[in-house]
Amino acid sequence: MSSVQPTLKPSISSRLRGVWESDIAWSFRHSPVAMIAAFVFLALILAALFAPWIAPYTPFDPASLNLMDGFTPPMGEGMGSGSVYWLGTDDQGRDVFSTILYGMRLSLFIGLSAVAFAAVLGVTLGLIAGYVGGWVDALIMRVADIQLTFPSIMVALLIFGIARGLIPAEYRDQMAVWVLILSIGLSEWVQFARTVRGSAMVESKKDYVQAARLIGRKPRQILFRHLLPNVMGPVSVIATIYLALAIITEATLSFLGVGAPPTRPSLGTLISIGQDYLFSGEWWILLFPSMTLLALALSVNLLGDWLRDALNPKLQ
Amino acid sequence: MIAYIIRRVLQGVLVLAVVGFVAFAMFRFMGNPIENMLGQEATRLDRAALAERLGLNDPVPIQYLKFIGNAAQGEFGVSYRNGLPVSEMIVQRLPATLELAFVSAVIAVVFGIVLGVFVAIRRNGIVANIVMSATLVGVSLPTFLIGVLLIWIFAVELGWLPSFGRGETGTLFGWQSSLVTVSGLKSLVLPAITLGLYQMTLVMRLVRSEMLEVLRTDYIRFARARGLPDKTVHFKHALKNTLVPVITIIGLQVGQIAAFAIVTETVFQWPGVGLLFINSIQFVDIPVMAAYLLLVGVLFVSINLVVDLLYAVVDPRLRLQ
Amino acid sequence: MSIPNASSASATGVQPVSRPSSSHDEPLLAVEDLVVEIPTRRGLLRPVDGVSFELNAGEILGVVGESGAGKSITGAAIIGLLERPARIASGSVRLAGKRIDNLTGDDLRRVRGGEIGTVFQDPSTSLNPLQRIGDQLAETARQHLDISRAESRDRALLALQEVGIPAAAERLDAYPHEFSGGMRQRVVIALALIGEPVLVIADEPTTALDVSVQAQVLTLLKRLCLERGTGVMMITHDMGVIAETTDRVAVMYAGRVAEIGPTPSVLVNAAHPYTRGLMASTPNPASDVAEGLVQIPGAMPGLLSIPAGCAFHPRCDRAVPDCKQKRPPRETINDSDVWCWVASQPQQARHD
Amino acid sequence: MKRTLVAAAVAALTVGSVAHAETLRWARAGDSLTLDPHAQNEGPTHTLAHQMYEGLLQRDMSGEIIPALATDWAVTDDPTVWRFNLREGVTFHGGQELTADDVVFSFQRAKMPTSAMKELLASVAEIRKVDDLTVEIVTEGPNPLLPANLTNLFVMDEGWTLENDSAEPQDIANGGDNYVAKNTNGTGAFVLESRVVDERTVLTANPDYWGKDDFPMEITELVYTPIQSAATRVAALLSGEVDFIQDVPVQDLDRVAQADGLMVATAAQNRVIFFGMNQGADDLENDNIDGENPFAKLEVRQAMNMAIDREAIKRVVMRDQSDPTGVIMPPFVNGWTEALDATPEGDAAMAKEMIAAAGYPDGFTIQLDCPNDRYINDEAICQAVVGMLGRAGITVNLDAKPKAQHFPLIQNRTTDFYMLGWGVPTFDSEYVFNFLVHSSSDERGTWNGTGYSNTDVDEKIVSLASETDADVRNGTINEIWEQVQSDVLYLPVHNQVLNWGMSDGIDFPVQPEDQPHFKFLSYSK
Repeated sequence: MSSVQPTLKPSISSRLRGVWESDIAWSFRHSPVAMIAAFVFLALILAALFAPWIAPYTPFDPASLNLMDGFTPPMGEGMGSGSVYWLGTDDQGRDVFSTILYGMRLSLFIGLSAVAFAAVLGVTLGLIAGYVGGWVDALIMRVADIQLTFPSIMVALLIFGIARGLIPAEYRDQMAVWVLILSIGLSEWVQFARTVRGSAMVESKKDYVQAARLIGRKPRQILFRHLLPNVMGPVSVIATIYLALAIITEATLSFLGVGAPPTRPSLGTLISIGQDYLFSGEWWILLFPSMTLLALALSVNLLGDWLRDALNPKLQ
Repeated sequence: MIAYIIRRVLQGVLVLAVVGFVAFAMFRFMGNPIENMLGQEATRLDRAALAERLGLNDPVPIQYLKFIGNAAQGEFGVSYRNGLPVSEMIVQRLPATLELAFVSAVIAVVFGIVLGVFVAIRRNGIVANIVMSATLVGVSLPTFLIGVLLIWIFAVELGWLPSFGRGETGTLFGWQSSLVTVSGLKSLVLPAITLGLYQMTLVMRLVRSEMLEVLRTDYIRFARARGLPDKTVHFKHALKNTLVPVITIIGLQVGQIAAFAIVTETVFQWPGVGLLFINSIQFVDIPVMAAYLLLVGVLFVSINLVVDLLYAVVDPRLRLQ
Repeated sequence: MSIPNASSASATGVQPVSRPSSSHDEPLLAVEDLVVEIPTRRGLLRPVDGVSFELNAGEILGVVGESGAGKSITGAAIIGLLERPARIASGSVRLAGKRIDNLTGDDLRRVRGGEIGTVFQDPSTSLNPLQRIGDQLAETARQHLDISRAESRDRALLALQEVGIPAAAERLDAYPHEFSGGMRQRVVIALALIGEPVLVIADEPTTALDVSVQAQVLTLLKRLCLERGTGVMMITHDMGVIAETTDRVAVMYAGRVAEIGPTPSVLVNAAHPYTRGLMASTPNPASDVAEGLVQIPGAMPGLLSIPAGCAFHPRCDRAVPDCKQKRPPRETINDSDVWCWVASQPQQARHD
Repeated sequence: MKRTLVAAAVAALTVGSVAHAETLRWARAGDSLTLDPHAQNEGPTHTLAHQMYEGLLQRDMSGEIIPALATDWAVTDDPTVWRFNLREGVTFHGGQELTADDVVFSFQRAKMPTSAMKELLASVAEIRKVDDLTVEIVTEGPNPLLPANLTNLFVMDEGWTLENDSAEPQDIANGGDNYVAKNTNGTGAFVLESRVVDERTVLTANPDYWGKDDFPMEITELVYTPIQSAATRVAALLSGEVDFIQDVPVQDLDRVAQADGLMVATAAQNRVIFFGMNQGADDLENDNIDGENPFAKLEVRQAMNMAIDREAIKRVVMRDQSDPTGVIMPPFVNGWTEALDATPEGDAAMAKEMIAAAGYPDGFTIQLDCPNDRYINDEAICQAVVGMLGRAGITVNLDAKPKAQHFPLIQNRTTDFYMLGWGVPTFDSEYVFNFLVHSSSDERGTWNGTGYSNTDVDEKIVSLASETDADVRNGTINEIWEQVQSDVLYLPVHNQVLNWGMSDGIDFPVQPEDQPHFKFLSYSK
């Protein structure tokens, strides 16, 4: 786990960083899988980012929907409005293509924010645990153990249940997204903390950190200037893999009824809506969002795989 | 060692107490069981009376303490949903879940390790790359979708396997098991795959990366330099050295299996405790929810302990601590 | 650290049939023009480039050089332990006249451990941490000697006794982490020798050890090999080890052999300018005075930037124009083989 | 392809083996909560109980009241006394003879505090035995609707119940696990063979059933399995693992109907779906208008009623499986007229104008509380309505949640705008008025979350209970409805349609209360 960490010394890191980065670039250029995955991921990100400009309809505005257009097959004309829908419409007459774009935007936002939250929390706690040691370390790691034994879905269900009770009804629609971020993030920070702690423990024994301590650098400076750059490699690998996991977890939570609100469906909500129509012949409601989720998660996972191998000097 | 175990058990009890309290704090936000327990004709007075009798008007800490006090005596109350003793319901449902979890864990571990070793040894091989990518599909789709798709293909379209339930059960070591009948085994296939797929991928990828690490170590080079055959080097020396992290993950994943069993059991109508839990959430069946969470907590704590003890079995360096 | 005579006699007494017969004109190990290449994205690296040397039965050959000079890779190439994508591009390695550089499968495994034993640098990482050392020894013995499980256990005990592990019988069941560094390296040596090899490649066998036990381990290795007539290729960067242990020494620079010859003559009367520089920068083991140490200017080139001609010429104060263009030929000076354009000429001031 | 052949073979087999040794595998979403016939007042529990237990009367497959344990009944000269003559020669599954004592005992048990059925007997003052086969029920004041309240009141054997310490209904609030919650001894057409809660219940035909010549009684074994997930339930039917399912998702009806060997039976359900608006409050909790309540304005309510396009909901959300309505009662109910049922024409533009005219030219924002696990496509209906109201200028935030969280909002009057469904077990308007129209109080109006309170209407509602003249009573009912409609008390959407999916060759009409009585089932082909 800790061995993915690149053996770089800050003293020469600036010199090596250029080389190192070009190594990554080289490895990237020579991995067709990584290139395809990156292309797909980038395309999806851009599509999500520019959804309002790309999407022909505005699926999150209920007033703009024509219910009579519901269940229009791909390339079909809606019965109500006569509009043509490339990928068909769902049960509410929402354009599936537009909804996928907006839903993916939501899923990505939730996924990225959750991972960012988990990473910041995990890295900070991990650095502190590894650097300070002693009872602080013991406390943090014990909490991490407890957290780790609780499956993410359970954590999310618990947080969701509590948030539901605490948040005034009028904010719930918007809060659902933040609650999802919080609950997924909280269930994922441990892996970051453990990895970073391991590296921090090793690094903090090293001469340059001892030297920094001797010349009177503050612990915070040492933590963030010296230790942090050394753990960015493994952290970025974990982050990629957890991004995919976060998006899937969000989908599962939607299935369990605690996901994004139905009027603003995420990719996961769309899929759990779509699975109702698996037997009934409206395959497009399930197929297209599922394919999009698959493409998204697969490309992120493949990138994570590649990054893990590329960042591991021992495996080159 | 005994002192260590006792300390861990005490820590576990503390964890359970905290989890229990959080859960109880949450129950009140999950809805009101009264609506489900009384018919639509019930008057407001009936509702108030029942709430009072159930102790729902007590403050959360009081409800919690009552629960803990009873639980300590092995008394978990009766289900709000069907009036059956909770302990009886859980005992009746547990074999189904344990069996499902066990079979999927076996699938995950066996296939995960075998495939993991394979893709590590043939790191750049075409087959290994295909295996790596194909299994990624398994973790790129949510569990419920995989379950529904499996039902669609293997139950509805092909008609090979049952879509729900446990099939016939027979008695195995004193509990009702699906492992001893043909229809039971057939019923296990789809849910076990659904539940085990994700864990298998995880184990496989972990074994792979650990194997790659271990295969680069000096002692593996030294083993090769001593002329030991590849089979001995890979399986006796390398694989065993990957086991510590693998055991960790498998131990932690047991919790995930328990959680995902909720989803899988819902999709396949598998009559286990996960389905019971979902039913109790919908019904706000507080005694069952509380007992289930406690059970899951006990499970996690014991698994953690077992994992820690297993480390010592696998790795002599950890025995001293 | 006394070793029972009887046991050592019985250990060396058994000679497997497959043991190569070493005739007097055939050296035990003959490396001929060995080239190791590593294809990388920045071009083809040659960490070993045309290395030739010979090692006779019972002889201890030192291989010395700075890190990156290609010593360890040469050792790894001999036992076929190069890590991909490194590969032997050309040249040959012969053990008792038989080519071993192109072996695969069972043939290769028979050579590894059975004919060539290996001692790695760091005993703390060389041993499988999860296996009892008795099992590691017995497993290796069974691999190379046609013996039963019970016999292999006896062999393991014997091997441990030979390398001077106290209370060897009890320690068979110990795990590596229960040994100190020096003791571990003794176990590694026992492992290297248990297959009764004719040659041991010892890659920096003492570098990772405490100074206090370095000499003991070295003495042990030397004595055991002498007793059995096992040849040793001693890879090290420590001139002290060379001086104390080896019969002959090969000096490597940038993947090539610069000079090879009897240890005393190389130490005292080096012919190659690099060897001279190396000697001058090393404290004389005979005197405690660190005076007169001279650094060679510059640093050994990286594998990507090895200059044409003699690789040492940019740092050589005696370089002549030929040095920059042509690889120097082998030349015999005194008892040594030297690869240098100028070594045979009387030393003079650098001109140009 | 293969499956089709198998299905065909199965169908052929079904046809071949006529009426004997028929096993019917039956699945629905939930299990019965208890076997104690008086402990729960809930659909699936009653459905299972009806197979094994019987009341004095029952509803047949079309919803008509027919004799069961009572052969005939009538009000005596005293309008508060009903007399029931019991069927002769009826025995319980355990062999005990049915007597008037059993009936008296059962009714008293159903009136106990821990009984869930006691509200249905609230008007019953006394039940007494006249002779072994005659009982009389005395009501507090005349109660013309009494028989309708008795169809789900099951009769137990007194001796057996007392022997097994189950004199009182199972009391969940008090650790109540009793013998009769797990065992049965009824007079019904089926006998309990085995039961694993939430998993599998097996019943076999009762060979001594009194009505075995009166009903088809073609099923010999009935296997009941709850399957919660709708997709899995449909899959089980499609793959031939079950023969009969309730709660077929509307989108899968076509697939089931077109599948070889399967068919769908449909009937209007006794349940109406509607929206309630809190028009009584001075100000709403979750709106953007301060100091006043837009729902209090009749024009707003009228506009909203007009904004809902019921036809579109029927066509798309309900796949034609609904019956749009303009009144909050199903057509079976006494008091229903076609005029009341007429739906307003959906017209978003007009609605928008009316809302502007009511003082909200920019519309307003409100929150809609909606259950997501209670009614057919409840959340989807709410979503559709959000869009429709949006076009009329009302921005609606949808908060969909499980029923356990939704219904307390209505009970506690903490919702501004909510969805509710209502069934009328008595098939009479009074039941609707009592719960949904009368001012909210401890006794009445328990489900009236609108804050609507009209003293005149309240008085009329109370008068219905004791009015014995049917014409006068019906006149009052009509007056109340007129008032409710002109006040736009609720926004009715539709009556639900029930769908049962089953193997071909089963002749089994859909029962409007979703209560299959399997003794009526026959194999037609």
